[in-house]
Amino acid sequence: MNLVHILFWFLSALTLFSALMVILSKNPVHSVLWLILVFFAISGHYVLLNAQFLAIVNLIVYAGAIMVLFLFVIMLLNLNKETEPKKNVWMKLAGTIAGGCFLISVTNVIYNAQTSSAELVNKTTLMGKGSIGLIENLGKTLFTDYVIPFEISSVLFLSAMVGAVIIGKKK
Amino acid sequence: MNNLIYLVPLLPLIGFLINGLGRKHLSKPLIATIGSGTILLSFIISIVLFFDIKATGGKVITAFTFINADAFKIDFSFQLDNLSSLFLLIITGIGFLIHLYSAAYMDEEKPDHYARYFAYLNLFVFSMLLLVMGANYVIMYIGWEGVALCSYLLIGFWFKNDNYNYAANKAFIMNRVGDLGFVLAIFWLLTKTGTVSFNELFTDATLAKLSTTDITAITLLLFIGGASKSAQIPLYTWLPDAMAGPTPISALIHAATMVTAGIYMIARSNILYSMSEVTQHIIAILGIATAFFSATIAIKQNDIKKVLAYSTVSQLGYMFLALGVGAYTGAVFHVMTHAFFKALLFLGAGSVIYALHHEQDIRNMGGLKKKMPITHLTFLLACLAIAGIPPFSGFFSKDEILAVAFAKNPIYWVLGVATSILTAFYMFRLYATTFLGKYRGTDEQAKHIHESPKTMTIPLIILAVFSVIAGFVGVPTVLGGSHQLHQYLSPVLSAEKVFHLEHSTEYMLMGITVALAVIAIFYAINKYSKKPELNEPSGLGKILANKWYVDELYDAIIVKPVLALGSFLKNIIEKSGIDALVNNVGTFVQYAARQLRLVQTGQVAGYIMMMVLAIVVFVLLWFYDASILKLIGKLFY
Amino acid sequence: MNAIIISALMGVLMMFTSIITSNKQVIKNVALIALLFLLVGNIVDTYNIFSIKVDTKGMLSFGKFGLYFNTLIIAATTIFVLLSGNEIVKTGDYAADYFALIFFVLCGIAILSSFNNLLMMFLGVEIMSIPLYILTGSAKKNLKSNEASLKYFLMGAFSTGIMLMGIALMYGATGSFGIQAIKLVDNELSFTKVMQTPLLEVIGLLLVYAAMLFKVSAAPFHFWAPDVYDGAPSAFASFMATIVKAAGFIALINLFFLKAVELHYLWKMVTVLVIITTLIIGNITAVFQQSVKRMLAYSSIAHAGFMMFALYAQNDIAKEGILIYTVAYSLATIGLFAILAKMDDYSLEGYNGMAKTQPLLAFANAIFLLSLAGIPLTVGFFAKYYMLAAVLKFSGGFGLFLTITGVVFAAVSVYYYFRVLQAMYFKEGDAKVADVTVGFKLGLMLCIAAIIFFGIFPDVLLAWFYF
Amino acid sequence: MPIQYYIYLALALFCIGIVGVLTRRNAIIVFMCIELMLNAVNLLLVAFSQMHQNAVYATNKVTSAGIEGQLFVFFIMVVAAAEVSVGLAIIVMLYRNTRSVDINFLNRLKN
Amino acid sequence: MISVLLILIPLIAGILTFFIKSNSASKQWSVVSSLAVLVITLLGIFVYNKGNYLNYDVNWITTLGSRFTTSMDGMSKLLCLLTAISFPAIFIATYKNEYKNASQFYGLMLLCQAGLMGVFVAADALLFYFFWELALIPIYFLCSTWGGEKRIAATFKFFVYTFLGSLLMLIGIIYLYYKTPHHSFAMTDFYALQLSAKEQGFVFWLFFIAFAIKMPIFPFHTWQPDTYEQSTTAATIVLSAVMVKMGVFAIIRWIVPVLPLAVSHNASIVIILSVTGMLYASFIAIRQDDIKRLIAYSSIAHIGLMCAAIFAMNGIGLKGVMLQMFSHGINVMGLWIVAEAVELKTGTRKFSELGGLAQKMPILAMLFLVMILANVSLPLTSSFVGEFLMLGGLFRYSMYATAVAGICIILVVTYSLNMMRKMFFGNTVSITENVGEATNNVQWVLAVLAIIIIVFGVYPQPLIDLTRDTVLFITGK
Repeated sequence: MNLVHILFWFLSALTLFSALMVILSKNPVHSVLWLILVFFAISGHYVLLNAQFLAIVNLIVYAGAIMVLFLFVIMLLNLNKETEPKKNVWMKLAGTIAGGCFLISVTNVIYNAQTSSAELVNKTTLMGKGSIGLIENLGKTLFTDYVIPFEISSVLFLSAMVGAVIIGKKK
Repeated sequence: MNNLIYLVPLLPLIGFLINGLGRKHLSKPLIATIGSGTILLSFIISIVLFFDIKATGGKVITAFTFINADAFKIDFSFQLDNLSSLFLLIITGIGFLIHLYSAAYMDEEKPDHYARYFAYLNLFVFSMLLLVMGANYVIMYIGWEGVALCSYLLIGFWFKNDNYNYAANKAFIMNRVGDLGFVLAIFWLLTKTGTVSFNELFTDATLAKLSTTDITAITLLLFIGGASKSAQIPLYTWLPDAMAGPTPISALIHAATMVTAGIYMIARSNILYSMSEVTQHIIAILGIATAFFSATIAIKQNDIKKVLAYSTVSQLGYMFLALGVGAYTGAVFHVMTHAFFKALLFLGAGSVIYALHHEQDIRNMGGLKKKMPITHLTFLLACLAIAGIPPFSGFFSKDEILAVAFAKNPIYWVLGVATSILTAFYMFRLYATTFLGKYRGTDEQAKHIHESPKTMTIPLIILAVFSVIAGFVGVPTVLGGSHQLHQYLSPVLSAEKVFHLEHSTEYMLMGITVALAVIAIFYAINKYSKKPELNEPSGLGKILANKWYVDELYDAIIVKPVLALGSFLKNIIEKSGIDALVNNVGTFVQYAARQLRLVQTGQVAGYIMMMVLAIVVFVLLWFYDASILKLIGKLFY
Repeated sequence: MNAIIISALMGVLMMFTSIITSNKQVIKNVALIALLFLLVGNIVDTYNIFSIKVDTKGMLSFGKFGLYFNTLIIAATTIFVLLSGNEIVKTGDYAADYFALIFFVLCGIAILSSFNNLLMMFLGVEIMSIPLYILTGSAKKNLKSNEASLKYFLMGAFSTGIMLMGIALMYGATGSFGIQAIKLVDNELSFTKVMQTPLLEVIGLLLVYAAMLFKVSAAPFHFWAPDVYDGAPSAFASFMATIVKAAGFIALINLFFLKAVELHYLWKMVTVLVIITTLIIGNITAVFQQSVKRMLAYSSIAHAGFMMFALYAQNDIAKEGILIYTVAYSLATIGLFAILAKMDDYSLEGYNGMAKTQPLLAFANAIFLLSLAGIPLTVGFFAKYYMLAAVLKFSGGFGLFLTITGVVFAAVSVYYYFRVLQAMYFKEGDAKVADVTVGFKLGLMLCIAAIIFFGIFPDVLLAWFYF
Repeated sequence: MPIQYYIYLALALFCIGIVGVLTRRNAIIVFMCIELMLNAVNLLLVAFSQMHQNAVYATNKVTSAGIEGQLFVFFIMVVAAAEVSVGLAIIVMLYRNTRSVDINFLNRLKN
Repeated sequence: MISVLLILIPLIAGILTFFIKSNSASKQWSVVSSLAVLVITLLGIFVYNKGNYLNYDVNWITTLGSRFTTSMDGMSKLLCLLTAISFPAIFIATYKNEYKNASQFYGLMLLCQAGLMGVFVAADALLFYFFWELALIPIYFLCSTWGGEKRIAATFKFFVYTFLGSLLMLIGIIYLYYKTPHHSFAMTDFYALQLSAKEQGFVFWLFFIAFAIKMPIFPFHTWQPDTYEQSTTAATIVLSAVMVKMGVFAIIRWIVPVLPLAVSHNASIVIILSVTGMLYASFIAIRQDDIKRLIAYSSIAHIGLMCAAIFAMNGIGLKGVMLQMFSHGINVMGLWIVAEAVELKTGTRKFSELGGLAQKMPILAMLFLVMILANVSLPLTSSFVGEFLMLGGLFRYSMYATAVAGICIILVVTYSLNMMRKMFFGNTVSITENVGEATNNVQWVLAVLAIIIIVFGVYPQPLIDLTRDTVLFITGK
């Protein structure tokens, strides 16, 4: 077990634990903070996977921008208390079971994929090597092969912008 | 000559149309003239045709193709031969007399009803002529139903009275039972032989296509038709009820002509019937049973027309007995003589009823002998004729039947004689109660009693003459005659069975019959002329007076169950069954709609959970239940 | 490519219109002109008269089918704006922006009709969806509208997550986002073979399928639809229920009608299940609705069930069928919603006696309802006809069973459509309808004429996109 | 690393997100859980990207195989950002009207 | 060409009628148009009765392989004649009735006529389906707009029922369409199909259920009494005199020649159903107290026999069926007109509340009697010939079925005469005390119908000859 493995397991555990804490925390602010931790952990994974640029972007966009926005809204709406009333236990249980079912059924399929159909045998990720995660390569591809989606996503932003304005304005 | 044949049925039809359409505009005398005149013309033509046929033999003429559909080729054609021309004479002759009689009898009716009456009557004659002139079973069937219709219309002529309407319905419905048999027989014949025309059917080649079973079935089915029309057990109950119609109708339709249609039909099919022993036995047994059974009922009836009605049923039973034992000529002979004397009886009764202002209960009559001499005399002659007293016509025809019955099976004869005795008894009971003794009505009523007008009495006289002499066309060899009728009909009734009885036996049989009848007559006159039976009968008498409760029995075993079934189907099966099933589908959909609506809880978490679960189900279906899917798939592939 | 570019540009144009003028009628008219421009732009593209050529690196491919579909969608939108334009501008203070969003939606639809790559599909779906979240919530003071908006948004975002997971798994299996890379190897049914299919890909596809089923509101992913259509302003509800739904189908068809995707027997099984559930839920639940608007929402689910027939059939007839279904369904539903928006009372009782107070509107409603019910002489019949024909083309399998189920529920659908008809024509009442302009009436007549004309001479339509 | 580790990890994260969506009633938290799901996808995509890279890396060190996976992550982030802006706007709007962000109270529309 | 005119005239006239404001003008307009159709029908049958005059063929939906093909064979002619007679008869007989929104009423009636004519002349399955529905929609509106209290629910049941049936038929049509070599809907192509017994089996049921609902055959009949009872008589006449014949017609036209194997295979089931239905309906009819319901059940019984006779599959039965379609149409039309006249005069349809009408309306009574007699298939009415041939045909298939069917001959008399008795005979009651004779229009129409009944009862051969080509074709197959 080398460092990569140790880091992988550590980050995985951290991710899952933080994620669990996101949904278990009573206080929304805590949830946000736990979520930010998740993002950090995932960024760690990205670094392990040699996707450095994404790791940075993830931190900037998600942990930096998006989560701050969340925090901001929570503060704005004054929800930073443990105000959430008790949700029906049965609903919680049912929700957990449904999610669990999903997890089990899908992972079981994946498990099958590696055992009976041998689809995933010997498929490993390249750790810490390769250059596709570099900003240079990504940028080149983005502005050559992926220029169309890139341009088109501007429409998306436009509409989101318009929308946010329409919805967000007080009147 | 051929065109004359068309005229025979056509004239009554024209009369029907004129009277029917012009009923608002024609005067009564004109109506009567048209009504009777057309029949008279038909009668005259019938006479001409009769002699023509006698000279040249039978013929078939085709008016047009009635139905020509694949294997069904049915011509609208008439067959005029010895048998049918004889019937033509009876129908138009007696028909004319009854028209004449009706002119006076129905005088009280308003002109439009008067016209309606004559129109119906003409239509009846037309139908009856179709029936006997038809050259195939289908045309016969047309007439067959036509007479049933006219019978229905005329029984219910006074439609304000609901009982009459019931009787009319009953007559039609019971006739329909027979019609079903008839029509099935037609199909059977058509299916097996491809023809229903008499000439083609009654050839050896065609008959060879029929197996014994076929013949038995066909003859039995036809017999059902005959039995319903001619009021045989078990389909006779309509006839007594049919007396609801005006009395001339009873005379014409329910005594002289229509009810003999069954006999005519079987006589016409004699070749078929002779080929089936089974059917013949059944006919004979049912015939004699009817004869005896209805005679017993007649004993205790108090309605003058009811007595005659049961008497008619009884006499028809005789005729069927004759048919059953193969004495077709005898049957036709009796039809003929019966037509005269029974028409006479009814008309006489009508005369009485007319005189007594629609009083029909003999218990309220009596002593009419002096007030209505012509009616009385003619009625007496008719009674003697029906009782079988020589030399009146009834004697000859009845004797012939009894003789053949004896030859076939003495039991038939015994019952026949018993019936004959009963006949004599009840006829003279009727006679005595009506004409002899003292008048039992009020004096006021008595003053108004008078003999009927000429238009009524003349037919009575003519019929009386025929009742007396008609028998002489069939004087048997044993009495020195040559039985002209037999000779005349032999070309048509080729399947006639000839029995040879010892002359001594025949004499003996005649003697016994006549003697017993005479005793019965005297007993009856003696018993009833002085002290008529006015009280309600009891014991057996009550049962007889109530007609053995057959109507009640039918009501219980047929009418009520049918109605109950109808109600059951209507109220239970239709409403709570099929309709409810259909409606329940709707209700279920609505119920399901209300329940399914509740799934839409408005809770986002719930919705999402459903989505997640659906995905889980998809995944499971896909990956883990291939074998189950295979199974389901097999069902649809 | 024309449609994508022009619609995006027109969207921007609309945004600027609000700066120039605040007159709502002008805005509406500008939007109409822009739509016509877009329509023309797309048509010239269809016939290769003038088309902007951009190297899309295989991410988009413009086939006739997609272009025809765009034309129909844009035409339907034009009619929608024609009929409901006044309702749109009345919804809130941002008339021009609403139109801008509609154009962005059209842009998304244009992408969906031509994507060749899962990334483009994802973007298309999002470009289409995000404006819709906003439009749903555009009646800002209306709590129902707010609620609908949030529900739609949360569930939409969730389904996006599902779709992305699917795409990721597919990517893992194939190493590409191109849809040509999708391959399901085996057509035959056997347990071992099922297990040998590329499982990651299959499960990915299943997840994408589920997410797209959400967009077309097929059961059991339909739950958002009644609530959202009910809560959204009528005009936008009609837009979502018709045009957007059809776009969902176009995406599904693009995804699943590939020659390479010899879709699996089991896949059909899943589809049959979805179809039947959709038909049952859509039709049965609609039966008891008291609000016509909500009834129409359920009816739109039911129609999704019918349109799913095309997915089952996966043949050319199905493609044509989807087109004609889009026309039939959109025309009728847009019309119904347009009239509905003029009503005071959305409940069934509100329609009582409409035939007397507003004969033309009642007649139009009747024709729309008959068309939705699939009665001949209306184009709705041919829509249903095509769906049945598509499934029956390769008889066997569940085809017959499916079609019979379909028609049984079509008969059920008559039940709720005709309740409206009965209310309008056979019941006494005093239906209150806001004043309608001559233009509105003309628009309705245009719709009626189109429905009946295409219903009698569908050849005009069919010959056009017969391929 | 074997790819299935990443798959399991991503799925687990994804399912935690789902469970969160299903169990929480605060709209913002629900939304955050959705973001969690998206991040799971991102992680998975990057992992797959590296897996595809790995398949050719041994023979071609400068290959860009698998790069589309990472680019896709970009776009997901873009969309997520857009969604967040719209979503939060909606939540704020709702809060203004109802003084609550509890999705359990979103039941005016039902049946 | 004539076949197209038969559709176009009522169609155009009907559409135009909607725009006529005046009630009386719309009445006159529709009478004129329907008489024009009658004249053209007669011309088509007697004068221009050769193929080119009657047939028409033009491109319609090329892409689907459907053509606007119409043709008229004997059976079509017979039914077109029936349709052509019935509409003027209805219009004239009910001329005095004032309908609310008369122009709509007459417009819908004429549209309905167009649909009916179309059904009878269509020689293309899709076209047939179109007209099948075109006939249904107007009648739905007719029945729902004008009529009794519960009309909406009743006619709705009718509509959903028939609509479901026709959709099933549509599946069948599409299925057959794909079996034709060049994917067409042409009748001739359908006739040329050679399907396996299994395929024929389920296509048969798809078609049969549609037609069985329309006819209606037990147990699909429950819509009928309710609808007849609740709708206005004019609509009822269209329904029962002509529209139910669509089902019978369609079986002969679209099932029998296309799916011969299935027909012979399923004949016994269908015949058992039909005959059961006959008995069932007859028994229920005995217990009915409502004129309209009684006629409805009676009609079910008659139609049952027609259906059974078709499935006996022989020329005799088929000819009988075609004849009976015509004569039952005429006959039942007469019955309805009387029912309407009586209801109009007395305000009730319950015959237990009536009585003695024969005194008050003697002419109507006579004419009704003719109708009743035709209803019981008395010889020398045209129904007799039809029924005789049908029973004869059925007899060749099964004696027992015929015998059971024959029981209905008895039952039909029972309830028909009972109705006659209760309504017209007996003494007058308070309701009927002051009733006058029916209008002249009613009398004239009934008289004409009675003449038709009797003329074709005495001389049915022209009608039988008319059906020859159709039957020859079917039996030849």
